Amino acid sequence: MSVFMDLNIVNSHDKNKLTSIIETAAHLGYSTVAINYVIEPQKKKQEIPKPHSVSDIFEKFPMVQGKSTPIKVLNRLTIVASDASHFRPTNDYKLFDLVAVYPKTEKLFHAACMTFDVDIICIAVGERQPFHFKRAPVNGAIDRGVFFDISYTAAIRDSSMRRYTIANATCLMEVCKGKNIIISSGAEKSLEMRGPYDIANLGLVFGLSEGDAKAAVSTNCRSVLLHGETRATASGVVYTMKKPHTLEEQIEDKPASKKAKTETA
Amino acid sequence: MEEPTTFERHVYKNASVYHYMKISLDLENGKRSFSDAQFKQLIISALKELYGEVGAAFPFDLLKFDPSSLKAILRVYNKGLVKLWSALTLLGSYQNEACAFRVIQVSPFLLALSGNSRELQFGESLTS
Amino acid sequence: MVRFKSRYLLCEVCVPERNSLQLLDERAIHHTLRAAVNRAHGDYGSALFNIGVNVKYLNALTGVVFIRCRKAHYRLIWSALPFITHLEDRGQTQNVQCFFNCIHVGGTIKTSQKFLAQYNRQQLHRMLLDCNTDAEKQHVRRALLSCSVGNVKREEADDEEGSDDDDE
Amino acid sequence: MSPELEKCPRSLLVCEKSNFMNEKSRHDIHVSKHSFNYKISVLIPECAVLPANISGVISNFSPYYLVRDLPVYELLQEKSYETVLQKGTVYAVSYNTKIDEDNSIALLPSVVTLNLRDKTLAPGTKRYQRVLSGLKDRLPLRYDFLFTEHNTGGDEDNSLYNLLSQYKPIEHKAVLSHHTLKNLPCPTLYPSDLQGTTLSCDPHSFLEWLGAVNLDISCENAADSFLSTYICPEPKSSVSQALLCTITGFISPEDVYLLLQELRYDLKHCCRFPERCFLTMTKLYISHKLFFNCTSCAHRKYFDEPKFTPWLSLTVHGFMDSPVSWGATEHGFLKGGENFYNLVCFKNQDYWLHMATGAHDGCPP
Repeated sequence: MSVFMDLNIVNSHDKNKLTSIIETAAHLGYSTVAINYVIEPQKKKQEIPKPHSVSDIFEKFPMVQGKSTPIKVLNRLTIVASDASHFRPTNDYKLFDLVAVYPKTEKLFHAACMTFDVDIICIAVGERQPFHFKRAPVNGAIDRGVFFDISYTAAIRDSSMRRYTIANATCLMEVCKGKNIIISSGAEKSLEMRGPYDIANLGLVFGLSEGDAKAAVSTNCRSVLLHGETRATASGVVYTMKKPHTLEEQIEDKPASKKAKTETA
Repeated sequence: MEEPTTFERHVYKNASVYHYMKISLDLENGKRSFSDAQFKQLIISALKELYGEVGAAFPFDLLKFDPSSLKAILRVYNKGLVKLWSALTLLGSYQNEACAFRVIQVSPFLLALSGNSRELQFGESLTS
Repeated sequence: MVRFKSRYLLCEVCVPERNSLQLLDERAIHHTLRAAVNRAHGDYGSALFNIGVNVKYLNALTGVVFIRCRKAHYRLIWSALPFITHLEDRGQTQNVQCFFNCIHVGGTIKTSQKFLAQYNRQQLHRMLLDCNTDAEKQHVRRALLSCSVGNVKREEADDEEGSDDDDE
Repeated sequence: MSPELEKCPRSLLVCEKSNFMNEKSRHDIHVSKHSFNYKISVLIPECAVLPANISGVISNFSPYYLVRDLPVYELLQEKSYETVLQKGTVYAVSYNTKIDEDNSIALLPSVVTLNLRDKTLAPGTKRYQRVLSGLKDRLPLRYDFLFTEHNTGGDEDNSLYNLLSQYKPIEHKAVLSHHTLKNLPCPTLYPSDLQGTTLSCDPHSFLEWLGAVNLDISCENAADSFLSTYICPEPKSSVSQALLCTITGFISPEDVYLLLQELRYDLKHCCRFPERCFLTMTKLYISHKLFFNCTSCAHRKYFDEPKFTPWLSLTVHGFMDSPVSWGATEHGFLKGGENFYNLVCFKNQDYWLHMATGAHDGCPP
């Protein structure tokens, strides 16, 4: 049981576009979203961008539909790697809550599953997966708590990409048996977002079981966040205080409990 | 008058033949006019794209359609629920205009669609 | 390497004139199948077609094809076969009418092969009845003997050892 | 073809038939145990206006309160526990939490359900202290709550309201709306044939029809219609008018019971017992029996008209996000979160009860 999350909303320089997507996400019932910064070192030498501070996007975060809490926004970095040199974990990576890699070759896929310090491995959705998934690396990734990300926007945009998405996802499911999958949108506009229950249902088309499909938009995403936090806090040795967010709550709480005591006395 | 009836209890598991869906259609350029037949045809075309002629032949009913809000209630055989739902999910455009089906509620009981407690909202004016 | 359970569909391509069988090649069959699956089952069908379906064997003389597909999807592929009416290549309909008659579904290529041998023998027996001249009869008899009982027996023995070796 | 795509969520429907007068009848238990009710819908065939006694009962429904950002431990303070909770007339449920995503909290008479795990607590025990301090210091849970109290007459009974007054609860009243339907095709029901083998239609068809009436869905279709093939189940007849009345809010089971009683009397009797007392359910039984001896008829009832209704129906929808449905039976939310029951009351005091819950829920009692 966990809140619904969409860990892939494509970053845009157009702030209005971004806010409208995040507002839609909140309206559809997602409690957490991640803005995805994609860099492709292959195409051009790209600096690792500095993520926006999420508080710049909204003065007041939109409330999640049917809840009393505002939506939580995270930053995610995705590196499209076609060569081993493309993935260099530097301090720049640490500015992001989540780090993902999209390996283009079998060798890199193996490395990503077994060694790379990442939270998410992306699966091809707009083209045929150029290699077969093998059990050893996939199991390795599962053991390390790394998750595979399937984004569904390509499947909404175009018929042939839809075939690739379904085919690649089905292939992956046959190997990973539905474990460690997250389904995210990869949306670039708000009409490409779909509700969490819709995605849980779509998971069945990708070959997931009902429970695994719902986990792919909820509990598995939470595991990814925890993995991201442990990566940031030196393999989880210091993991007692969750986030400043909880601290605030505790501080807020104190006067209330005092008040309560005085009243009951 | 009939005699008072005797106690009887029956448990039906998965005996409902249908599932019911409450949906609405969002379009990029706001609302446009749809007839109920066009609306149903749009859903059939979504089914046909994803599941081919076999999928398009699967019967479902457009029980209710409100052209002003583009909201509708569908009835579908249990077996076709996942397919119909996923076809709605993956429909991305209508006549080159981006669109999205939003699924509001799904239930094996039509009666359940008339009482959605998630619709219970209190206006901000009441809360201040 | 991950191994998957497969199903082999043994089909007979039936054409109005036997000599048009010469036009068959594996690519044409593959395209025809792909188009039929796409028509019947849409993008979902095409996606499943793209994984694991291939034409394993084609005999352009008898019009027999082996289609291999994943066990999980074979019903979907199979159900599209009856809708094939023409050979297609790269989306273009060729002027060859045909239909696919699925004669056997097997779990291994061996069982399908065994079935095919028996099936062909049956066909020879049927042809024997239709023969008009002695020369023809002789010809068919010789063919029948060449796929002799001994050969088939040996194949059967092989088969039992190696049955269902495709399982993971 | 692709069997994994042809599965669908499980559904569960329990049907009972009995008679209100039957001593073993459990309708009162069923009603009283369905604690968190969101909406009531009443359908009375052959009735055009809402009977005054019904609207009277509805306007007397207890108000309910919305309190924002309430720490959970406040509900478990020893004082509130003893003064309010143990009396068992308070119902509280966390508002704006989703059962499949968040922890939801429902406060039942005498049982507190936290995150779907039952903890029966008694003040003073170590366990109680532990839970209380846990909720206070270690896990400062705060939720928006809806709560309602069954008003038993006395003034100080609003004590939960008083206790929580510092959190400024806002009072709400249940909203009533009703309208008359004309020329309604209507299935014929026979009390003895619950399963619909010969005389009536089967329960699923009946509930479907009732849903169609509630949602204003036309059933004038043919089997070959393009849009919809939905038709009214057979055997059917047409009623010239019917009253559909809905009440939304947070309604306590006691109020539902009062309404049910009122509807039954309207259905059964053409007189009104002046000193009817609805305070407790046991008393109801007494008033019931007294009723039989009463012969004076002071009221004109809607069914005095020649075409009186042979039945009426009462549907009660629970909160989809309530962690329990009946009593402490777990309720989950897979896709639809259905959690409702429907009572069909017949003139001879027979009734049918249909209870539906969601895909992974416990069976109704």
